[in-house]
Amino acid sequence: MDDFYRDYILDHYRNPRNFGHLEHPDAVAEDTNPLCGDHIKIELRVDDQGKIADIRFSGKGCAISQASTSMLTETAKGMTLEAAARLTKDAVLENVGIGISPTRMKCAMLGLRVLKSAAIGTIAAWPDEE
Amino acid sequence: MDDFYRDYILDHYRNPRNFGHLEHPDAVAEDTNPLCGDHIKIELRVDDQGKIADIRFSGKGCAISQASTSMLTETAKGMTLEAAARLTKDAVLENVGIGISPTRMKCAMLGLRVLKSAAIGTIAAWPDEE
Amino acid sequence: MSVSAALDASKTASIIADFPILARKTSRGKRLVYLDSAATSQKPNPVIDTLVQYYREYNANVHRGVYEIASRATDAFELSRAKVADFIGARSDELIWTRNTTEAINLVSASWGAANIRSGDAILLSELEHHSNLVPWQLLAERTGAHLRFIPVDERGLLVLDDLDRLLDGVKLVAITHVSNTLGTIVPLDRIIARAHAAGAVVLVDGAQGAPHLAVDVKALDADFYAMSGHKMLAPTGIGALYGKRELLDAMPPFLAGGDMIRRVEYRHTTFNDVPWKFEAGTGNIADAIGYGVACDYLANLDMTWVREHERRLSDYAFQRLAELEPRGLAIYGPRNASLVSGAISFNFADIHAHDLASILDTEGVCVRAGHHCTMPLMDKMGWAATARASFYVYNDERDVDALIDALEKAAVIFKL
Amino acid sequence: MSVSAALDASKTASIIADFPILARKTSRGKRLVYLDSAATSQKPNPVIDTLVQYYREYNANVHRGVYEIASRATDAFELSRAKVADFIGARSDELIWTRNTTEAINLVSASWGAANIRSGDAILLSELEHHSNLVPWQLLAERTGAHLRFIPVDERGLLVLDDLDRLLDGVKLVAITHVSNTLGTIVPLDRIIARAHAAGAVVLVDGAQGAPHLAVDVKALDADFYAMSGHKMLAPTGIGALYGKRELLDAMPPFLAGGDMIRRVEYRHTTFNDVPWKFEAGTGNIADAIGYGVACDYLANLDMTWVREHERRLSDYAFQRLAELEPRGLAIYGPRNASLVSGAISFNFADIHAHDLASILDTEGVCVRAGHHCTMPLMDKMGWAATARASFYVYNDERDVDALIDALEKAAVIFKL
Ligand SMILES: Cc1ncc(COP(=O)(O)O)c(C=O)c1O
Ligand SMILES: Cc1ncc(COP(=O)(O)O)c(C=O)c1O
Repeated sequence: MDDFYRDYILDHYRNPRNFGHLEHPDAVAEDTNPLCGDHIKIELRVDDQGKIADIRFSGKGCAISQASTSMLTETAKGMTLEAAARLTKDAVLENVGIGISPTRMKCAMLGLRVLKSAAIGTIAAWPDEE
Repeated sequence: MDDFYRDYILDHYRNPRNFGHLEHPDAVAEDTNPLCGDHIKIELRVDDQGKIADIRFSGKGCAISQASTSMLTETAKGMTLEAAARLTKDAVLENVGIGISPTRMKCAMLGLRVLKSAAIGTIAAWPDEE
Repeated sequence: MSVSAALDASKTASIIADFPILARKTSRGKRLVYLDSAATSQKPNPVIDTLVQYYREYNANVHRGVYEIASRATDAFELSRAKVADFIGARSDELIWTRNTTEAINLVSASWGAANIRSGDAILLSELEHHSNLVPWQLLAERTGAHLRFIPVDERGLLVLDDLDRLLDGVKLVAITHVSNTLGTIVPLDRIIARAHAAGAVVLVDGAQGAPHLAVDVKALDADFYAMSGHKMLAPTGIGALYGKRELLDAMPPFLAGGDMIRRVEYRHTTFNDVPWKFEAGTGNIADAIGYGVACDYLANLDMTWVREHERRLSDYAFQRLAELEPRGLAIYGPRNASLVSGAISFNFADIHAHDLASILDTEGVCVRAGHHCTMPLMDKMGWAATARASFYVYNDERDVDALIDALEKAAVIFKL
Repeated sequence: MSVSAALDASKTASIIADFPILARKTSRGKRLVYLDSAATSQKPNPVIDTLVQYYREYNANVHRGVYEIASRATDAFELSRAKVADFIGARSDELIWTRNTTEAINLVSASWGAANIRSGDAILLSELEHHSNLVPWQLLAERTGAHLRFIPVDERGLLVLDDLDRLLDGVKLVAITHVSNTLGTIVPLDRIIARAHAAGAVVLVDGAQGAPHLAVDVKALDADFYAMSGHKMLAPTGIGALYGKRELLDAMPPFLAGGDMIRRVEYRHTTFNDVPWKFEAGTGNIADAIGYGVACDYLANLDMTWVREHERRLSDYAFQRLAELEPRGLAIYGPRNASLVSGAISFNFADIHAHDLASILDTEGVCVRAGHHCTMPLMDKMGWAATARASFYVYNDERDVDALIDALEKAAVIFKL
């Protein structure tokens, strides 16, 4: 895990992209990681073609959950809701680019779970348990 | 324990003394051994001097509880209630005349507990735990 | 001796070698003849070793630790849940750790019962039930104003199902044992569950004596709840499990409250965790839960069809040998047919009280249970003050039955029968 | 080095030798530096050996067996109850086996609470409470219409008792921790219990972090209930205990129902057993209960005054060493005074999230907990998203504190602080 904290991860942690809120979001979801209490909220603006036109996230959490969510918002922008709903664990793992220990997997997947919940309009399963 | 089942024990078991009921008893008590479900009831007739003029016991149980209660009724007859209430574990152990294993101690003490309860008019402690 | 019997003897011998306690002698120098597995089973080396390994190598609290041994403990704890669930054909998200069968039944009566049972509702039990599957329902009935009904038992110890549909009328819950711990009677669950569901009732099965001895598939049975105790099926003491259909569990309020079963807590309000953790408050019995999975592995490896057949054969032999003593006053209770019973036989011997009998057998190293077997109402109904019970498991063999008979002969001498 | 410190080092070394897990290396070849005893403690050889001996020599169900191993198991089980009771100054007929602290508290809330708490009554807790001593009371309050009040905590993590008498007005029950698991704060129970009793309230103490670390005498404290977990005090997982004053226990309705807690059962009516068995339904956690007694022997032999002093000294050293990192952003929470805390220290390091910190420490073999420590409301009130917590026990020494500091230095490098 100590190799996990690379420069770009720390950068996303300390300077999260798309952090904050949208004025009138079309879709919102939030969730807490029951294991640590980390909380993430994601707000989406969806355009006429069903694409994610804008995205913001907020909440507190560890470098893993914050950086992976920050990167995920960049991945998601421009995607259709359907495509976002189909995102898997791998999308996050590719983003972070380095192994995550099983104990921290939920941290990495929290943002994705919230994004998918926002996309489908109900609570999504944990991406690492699908 | 196999030496326990001597002739006189088996005789008291199969031919219990003072077994049955009294017409208008002056004192009655009964109890169940929670460990095995054995149940014993004792009825007393008390004379003017506070002595146990007559005694009967009833119930079902193992050779140990039946024989020790049967012998105890013989011991108790003629005693004052105060004396009966003061009877200890040793009175029973002397009667049966042979070691009782700890697991069966409650069987041996059930009759005494009931007698003491009848004598004091409320539930007595287990004689082996006093 | 046929080849298959010989093969079987070698299989049994290798099983016996796995149970260190069976190699011990009593204080009188007798071989330990353990015939009380219905009370609790003995434990094989792999289960004992699992506990030692856990405490020596990776003892840590589960679910919230990020360090290595906490992660290993969490994985083993949850993997074990999956193993125990799989052993009865369930998914791991439908399996709740409890202390034992009793707590599992209390969980359902406190949670499902409080949410679903109303004044005037009926709860159907059988007359065979263990106190643990009776008293919780008495208390629930008292609290809610519901009433209890009982499927009657006949003098052979078999349930009388002729009136089942009438008994089921207006019933919200059927709580019934899989196997009678006193008489060994195997209950025809298929039929009862089908009729109960047709009548709109939910069915809880007390599997304390089912899971250890019979191949159980909760989905095929279509049981709504299935309760069991690890300690009766080679696992350590202190761990049991409740299976419940996911949709029922999801809808149920929590049972005990505290750490682990929560999602978010504020001073004045709490939201709860997902099933199964919603029902597991506080630090679980981690080591023993892990041991339970190993016990299920051990049984699955023996094959539950073999276990059942082994016990059927042993019961058959026991019925035969006990019958030899009938002329001298031995009375055998229950169905007396090895196909209808699962490895527990109740009996009495002439006028020897069951406790005296058990004490005498003990002097020969033979361990049997004597008393009411936590089924006082059944005993009262049958008119028995107490019975002696011999129960068998995977590590018993014909020698044990022979030892029982020899010890009974000795009791006959002592009591001058 | 003074003579007494040298003596102490040799005592600690001999303690460490009793804990086999502490001789292990992590997968990265690091020494295991276990600083998470507030979550669960490690187990010494005598406790592990007790389990093995039980399963290899005398495993049997207790209370009803007349044969030799059942008698040995029953004696050991009840002797252990006496030992655990004695460890906290109680009598054995006032000590109920539970799974853990959480179940002990739930027992009181379900039994005493249901019988005594009415709509409009107040229950007084503190803002320090663990979820296990909060959520059960929330649910009881919801069910009964009672309301909760809280003794406030100040920014140092100390309880503010100025308003205690006003807070106690109309209070039926005070449920309060002995020691905060998050901040280590030792609660001034003497004063609170005296005032609570003067106000007519019954007092339950959550002793999960008290019994392992402080000499406890429930009679001197005059606590009405005291709840504790074996696994936090060298005993196996899955066993805990509730002490209750005998007259309170006698008057309380049963908790879980089933075998063992009954006296006489009929199909439609049951009378219950004496205390403590009235509250113990079903087969208990026999092996682990016996192990709990051995754990108490071990601690009593070390002497709880020594344990407290050892931890005080270690905390003192830890506060000193942690302070060295303050200039680089380390924040220490809680009273920061070894006389006021019992072996648990919460902290954060600059902008490193506690989970990341724990992960990095783990790579150095240092085990600390990160998160809300099952005290979410306290965290919210203090404004901390999460903290890292190092907690000490009898087998820790200065080397462990040094290892913690070295690992924190490494985290500073990784996070470029
Ligand atoms: C103060 C306090 N109370 C209660 C508990 C709950 O203990 P357990 O999980 O053993 O029931 C804990 C342990 O986490 C604790 O620290
Ligand atoms: C049929 C049956 N139900 C329930 C129980 C209770 O099991 P436990 O004591 O493990 O909770 C038993 C065991 O004694 C049993 O045989």
